[in-house]
Amino acid sequence: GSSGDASASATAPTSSVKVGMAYDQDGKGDGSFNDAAYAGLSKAQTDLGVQIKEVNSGSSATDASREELLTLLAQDGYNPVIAVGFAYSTALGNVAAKFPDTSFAIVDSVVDQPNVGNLVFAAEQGSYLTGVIAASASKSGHIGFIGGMEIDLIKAFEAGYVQGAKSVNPDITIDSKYMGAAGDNTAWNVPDKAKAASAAMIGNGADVIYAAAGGSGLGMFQAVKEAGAGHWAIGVDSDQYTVPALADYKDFILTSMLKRVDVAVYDTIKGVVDGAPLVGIQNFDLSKDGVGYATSNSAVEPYKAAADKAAADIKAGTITVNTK
Amino acid sequence: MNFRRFGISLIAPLLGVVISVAVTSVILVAINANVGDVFSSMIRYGTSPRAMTLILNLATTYFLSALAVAIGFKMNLFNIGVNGQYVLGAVAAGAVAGALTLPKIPSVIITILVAMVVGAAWAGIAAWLKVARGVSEVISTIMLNFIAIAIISYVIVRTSVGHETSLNVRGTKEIAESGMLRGLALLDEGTKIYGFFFISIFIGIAYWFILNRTRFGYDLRATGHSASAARTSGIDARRMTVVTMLLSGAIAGLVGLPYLLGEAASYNLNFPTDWGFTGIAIALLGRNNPVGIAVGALLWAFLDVASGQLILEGIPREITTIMQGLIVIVVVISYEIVRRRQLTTEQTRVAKALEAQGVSA
Amino acid sequence: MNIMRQQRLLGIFGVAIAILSITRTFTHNPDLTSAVTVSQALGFAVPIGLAGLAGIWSERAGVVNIGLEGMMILGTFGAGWAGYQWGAWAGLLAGIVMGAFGGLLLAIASVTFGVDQIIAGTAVNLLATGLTKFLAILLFTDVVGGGQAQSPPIKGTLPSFTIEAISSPLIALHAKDIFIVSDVAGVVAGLFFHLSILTVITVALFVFTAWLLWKTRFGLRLRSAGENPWAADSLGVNVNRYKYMAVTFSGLLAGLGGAYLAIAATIYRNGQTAGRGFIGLATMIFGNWRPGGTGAGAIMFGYIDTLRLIDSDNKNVRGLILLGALVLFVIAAAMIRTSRRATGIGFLLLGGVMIGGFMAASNFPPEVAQVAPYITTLLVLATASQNLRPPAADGVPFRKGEGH
Amino acid sequence: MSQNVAAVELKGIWKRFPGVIANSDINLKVEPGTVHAIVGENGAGKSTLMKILYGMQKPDEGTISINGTELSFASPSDAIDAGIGMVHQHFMLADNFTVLENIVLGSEPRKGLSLNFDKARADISAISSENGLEVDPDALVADLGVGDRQRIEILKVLYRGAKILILDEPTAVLVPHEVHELFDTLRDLKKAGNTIIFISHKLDEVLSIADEITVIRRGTTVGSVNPHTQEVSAQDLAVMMVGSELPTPETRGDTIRDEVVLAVENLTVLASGGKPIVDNISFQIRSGEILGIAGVEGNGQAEILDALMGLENSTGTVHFKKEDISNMSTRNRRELGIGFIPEDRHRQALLLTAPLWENRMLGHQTLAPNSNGFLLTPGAAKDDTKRIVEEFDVRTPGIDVLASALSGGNQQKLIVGREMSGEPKLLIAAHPTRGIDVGAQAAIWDHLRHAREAGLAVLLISADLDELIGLSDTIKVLLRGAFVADANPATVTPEQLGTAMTGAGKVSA
Ligand SMILES: Nc1ncnc2c1ncn2[C@@H]1O[C@H](COP(=O)(O)OP(=O)(O)OP(=O)(O)O)[C@@H](O)[C@H]1O
Ligand SMILES: Nc1ncnc2c1ncn2[C@@H]1O[C@H](COP(=O)(O)OP(=O)(O)OP(=O)(O)O)[C@@H](O)[C@H]1O
Ligand SMILES: [Mg+2]
Ligand SMILES: [Mg+2]
Repeated sequence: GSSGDASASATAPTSSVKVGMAYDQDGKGDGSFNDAAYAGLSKAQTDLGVQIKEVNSGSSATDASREELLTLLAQDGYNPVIAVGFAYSTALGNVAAKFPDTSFAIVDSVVDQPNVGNLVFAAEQGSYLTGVIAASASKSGHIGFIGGMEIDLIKAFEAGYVQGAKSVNPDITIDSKYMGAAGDNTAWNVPDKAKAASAAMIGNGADVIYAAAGGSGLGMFQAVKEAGAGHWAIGVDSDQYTVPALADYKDFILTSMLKRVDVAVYDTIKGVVDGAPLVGIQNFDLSKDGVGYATSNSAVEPYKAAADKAAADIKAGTITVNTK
Repeated sequence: MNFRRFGISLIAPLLGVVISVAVTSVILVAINANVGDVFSSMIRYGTSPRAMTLILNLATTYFLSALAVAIGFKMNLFNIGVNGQYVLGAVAAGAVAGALTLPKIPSVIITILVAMVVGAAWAGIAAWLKVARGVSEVISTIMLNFIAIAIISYVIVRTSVGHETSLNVRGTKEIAESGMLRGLALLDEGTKIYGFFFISIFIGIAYWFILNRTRFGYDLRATGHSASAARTSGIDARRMTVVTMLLSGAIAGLVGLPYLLGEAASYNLNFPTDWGFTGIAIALLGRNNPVGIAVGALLWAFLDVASGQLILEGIPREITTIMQGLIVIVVVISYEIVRRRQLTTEQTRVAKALEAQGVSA
Repeated sequence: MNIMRQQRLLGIFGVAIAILSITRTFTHNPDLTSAVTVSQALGFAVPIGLAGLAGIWSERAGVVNIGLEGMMILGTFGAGWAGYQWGAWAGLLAGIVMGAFGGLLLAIASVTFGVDQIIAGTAVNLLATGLTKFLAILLFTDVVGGGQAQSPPIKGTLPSFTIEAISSPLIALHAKDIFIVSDVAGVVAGLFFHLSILTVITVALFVFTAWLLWKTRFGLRLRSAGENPWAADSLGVNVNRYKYMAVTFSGLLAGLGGAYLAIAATIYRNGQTAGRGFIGLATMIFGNWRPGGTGAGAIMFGYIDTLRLIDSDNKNVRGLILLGALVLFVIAAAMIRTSRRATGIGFLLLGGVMIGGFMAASNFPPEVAQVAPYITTLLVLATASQNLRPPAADGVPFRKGEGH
Repeated sequence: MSQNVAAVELKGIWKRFPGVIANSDINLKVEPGTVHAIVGENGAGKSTLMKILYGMQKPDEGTISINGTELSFASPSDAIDAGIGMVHQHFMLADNFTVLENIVLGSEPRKGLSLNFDKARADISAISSENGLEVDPDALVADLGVGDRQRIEILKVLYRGAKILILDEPTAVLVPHEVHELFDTLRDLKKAGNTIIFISHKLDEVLSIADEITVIRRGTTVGSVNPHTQEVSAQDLAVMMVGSELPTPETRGDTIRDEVVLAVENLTVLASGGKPIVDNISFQIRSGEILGIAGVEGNGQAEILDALMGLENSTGTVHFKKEDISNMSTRNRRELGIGFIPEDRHRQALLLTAPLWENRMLGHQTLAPNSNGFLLTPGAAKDDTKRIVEEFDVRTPGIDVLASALSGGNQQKLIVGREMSGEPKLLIAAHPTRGIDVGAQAAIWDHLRHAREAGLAVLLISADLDELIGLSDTIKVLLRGAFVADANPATVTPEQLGTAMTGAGKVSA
């Protein structure tokens, strides 16, 4: 219930809504995807005064253990319950059916239940913009892409990026490399390998690299920083220019592809607080500002025009971005 | 006599649990948690019908994995490759079951056979390397684990075996309901005890029977007691190595099935890939004895399941991983101490008994 | 004797360069012998090599160390924890201490309590995984830049240097595409290009280990614990003390390997070791429990990994296949000459199949390169197991006063 | 130093192991500059006593004085410092080390931080030429034979400057000329002022080298004799060792039948180096016949047995009752009715960590009463184990105890009982009564006799020549893998047989 504490600040909003948030595997602190989700949660906590509970599924989680985690949250009255990551899809489907009065949301997947908001992102659209920026910023006509695990989700980033870059410079050379095959869970945790791959791209002439590789992305930042001025890194998910853990590299982070998981999470919570939960497929695309690019580094200024034009074309439907 | 030995062999696991609970309590105090509350809520939750069902289901997986390891241990073969064997087994089983459109019983039997054959074949490589080329199975199975993971991603990502089963999830084609073995809702109306739970009880009994009641089992145990004496007695060590490794691999091939047929319906890339290591730990806890392994698997599964409740109370779930690690290390050390003590007490006891009979040993 | 060994080593090096050069020329792929490749391969080889060296220490004293992975994990964690607070060197130190702690644990279980060594090692792996994950949650969650699965960034890095005077002209020479000459130039340049101080330390540790274990009193006694502890005991050598020292130092080296990973990544992450401890163990067996062979095994792993990762236009894997086939042919020739005909012919056939694959396809999935080192290890073990000479009492429990 | 200070004096030594008293109130005095022999049955406690003197084990009670000073040893290093060196019953050598490394281990010379290999090499050469113990310091021990290994063991001791040398059964594995060489070395060492403690089961050897002999029985010293001043025979020593007149393993009457049970032709076993260990031998054993093979250990008898059991690769043919079994597996041979009592009971014949009734099954697990071929029949096996325990007088509180809990003799009785059950047609036995007490020995002999009367064919190997002569119908002498002579058990004496075994003399056929 609302706080009866006399000393509570009068201005702080309070709400009886309890938000349960379930991360996959080891949880937040990755400086990108999970942290973006947390940012939205945290904003809701301050802005809307909701109570929060965060859990993670741990390693070697199964659908059963994920389902149990969500069930426990729902049982304890958490509403909405937000599952971060496509690994939760089966589990969430089952739990949502058992708790029809609770609102659920899932990031990056689609679950066909009336009480589930499916928060999907047009990552290819955002990546298209970074592709435009990368091609515009590249002096050498050679850019790179570093992927984490080689799965469709990440391939969409690559596809948009390539398409965007080619729209600026059809002859551009684009190197791309994944850190691990599908199923190889180490792919997100090997910055040393990402660094080697990025350094090799730089060695071959690439001067802008975009990484969508979770924790491995760090290696790309390192390689770009070592290559020195004239080389740029493009971050992913969060605005990595402002991520404290990456402060050392911020001068080299031209921009980041924003996958506004924070917005989606916040909107989901706000929907419940306002009594109008989001349900169905919520496609967070450019038109909804669900994806985009970061402008916190002023170095991106010269390329904004091109990027914004591309964004407008995509919104207008004159450009369709491929996911493959 | 046997009760005595049985009693002594209980000391080690109890000690393991007690010490790990003690150390965990210290850690909990250090992080300002209420020790009593934590343990009582773990137990309260762990004894609720739904949690018990989950524990039984998870324990089924662990039990099979530990049996696969244990059968090798029984003759001093270290099958570290259960991981590779079960993931390959599960992918193959998932692919075949996904393609089948048969009634339940034949479908499930074929699925099980496929998993066993694939697991055994993968283990067979290590067996061949050992008997024909003298390569230690410890290192070859570790290498084979890495190779298995690569094969699986190749198969699922680059061949027609892989399908997009839900948005962003790739796996084998979803198994039709007729091919599943979802089980029975005995304890909790919402959650089913996996069908494989019952099958694995049967496998446990078969394991016990084969080991203790068949000549093959005797040969296997004798080789474990003393390879040189076994050889002199006419046991063909190479053949035993191959057969045991194949058996171990066949059981390993089943490890993924309780979950695959009970729940997942498709082997996708979120499928856990480290149950083999858990199996090693549990085989150690259970001393390669099926009842011991069952208890160990239940304990392990209890800790895993209860960790979900802990995290809801703000306690990092990894505290249970520490407990598991501690239990294993304390138990293996105390088993060793107990074993030595047992030997000397038995020798002394025999000497005393004979003295009392008035004869000299 | 030493001259013969030197000649043999030179011979092997010569053949290797020739094979590399042929492959490079044939596939038009300068990556195979470029300075970047070599330098990166060395970098990847360091943690694997340290794990392998750690294995040598422990197993030479008769203790099978399957807990290397856990000790490395402890090393990564120590480096992350101390590194973010006090810098990279402190991280290195903490990683070493944590790794040594893992080693000590193995020593206590296996030496003092006589627990089966493989079992004890497995227990160390389990405990290390649980402990680091838990501590990460406890110590990193609320620190800026950290998270429950990773440490905040490690402050500073360890120095690395490029000797321009040597590397630049050689790199230029490599670009000239001259048979053999360019390849030697690339390889040599790689040694002076982005050379991390830790690579230097690692090489020094290999040399130091070779000297210490084979040329000193300490080494003789340590190895005697792995060859015949009963004999050593009967001559007044305190076997268990040497086992303790060896296994603890083994943990220390594995910890160093882990620390290297974390410091190179400037961060600790759960799961960062990605099985390198096990791979180190494989290189040790590959290297016949000796530093030279182990180092070579580690470099092979590093080289293949590098080629896979720097492969922006997907031709390295194909190059690797040709390379592997040529190596097989050379080995097959040597085997057929030394009357191991059957295996030799088997290798010849395998090489032929690989050449066929090379001709038939222009592109290979990255999984091929991913499994290459593991398959190579299996092949080496399958053909050389009879010639490998593990310490005679490796894995055998020793208890003072009891016979064998 | 005064003449009457003993080099070694042990007083009131006690040592207990779980279930066994290895040493009880042992007193031993060794004069300086003498060769002092210690004899006693297997398991009498000789090795234990020496390990105590060498600091490898701590006595429960008792004192050790070296050259008149009472000392206590925490480890072999203390004993080494006190000038004691020991050559163990089993070689204590690291095969993968060089001779040099094995010798200097534990007392390595140094140059700076490194081991000084040059000095070590020089020192070893000096000592070895001084004592006539030629070895190549850089050879790998794995490549050397037993004679060389024995020399290395002695060099190890001398290298440490030991003045008191303990040699625990150094001759067990040596061939006669090597024994002579060893004894020459020992005499030289004695002349140089060293004191030597020498253990052997070969009483004639003992009489030829020792200045004084101490007998140990059941863990305690029962007396000392000086062969220079007293008239003692090997027989006298044996009586002191076992505490009674030796029982005679006489077999009476001729039970040999016509049926040939085992026919061996041109049997050859090659050592790993390609040299024959068993060299083209042929023989036959008939139903009801005991064929004894006499030979010094290491002349190929173990390999003959292993080849006959299919445990060792061999060429030649073996027929069992007309059936060619040359290529049959060990298991099939056993199933035909061949019983086997191997040499090393702990390593080859027992599952020490399994209960007695499971040991009853070992080697017979494919047959009744242990199994019906596929399933075990534990009930029947247990009953039969009880029968063996009773018939063979295995002293145990029950059949559920672990085999390791029994004494060596009782373990052996169980093994003999097991191998004689199921009416075997052929028994292949190595040292069937080694290390077991006199009463049990007689019982086993009785069993063998009865079985022989019932038609059992036996191939017998025994280091106990009285046993061999007493039981055998025919004796063949084996030397370097080949039969060199036949002996008639009715007329041959142990002395003659012993001489023939060393190749030094002929025996009447
Ligand atoms: N190192 C040891 N550790 C534990 N128990 C031992 C050891 N050595 C012997 N024993 C035990 O002592 C008993 C007698 O064994 P041992 O082999 O010494 O008998 P033995 O009469 O001396 O015969 P032999 O020397 O011919 O084998 C057995 O119970 C055996 O298990
Ligand atoms: N470490 C041990 N633990 C238990 N029992 C032991 C141990 N060592 C020796 N024994 C037992 O002590 C007794 C004396 O053994 P010891 O080896 O001293 O006999 P021995 O006289 O040297 O015999 P052998 O002639 O066979 O060498 C035997 O019963 C043996 O089994
Ligand atoms: Mg003995
Ligand atoms: Mg002895």
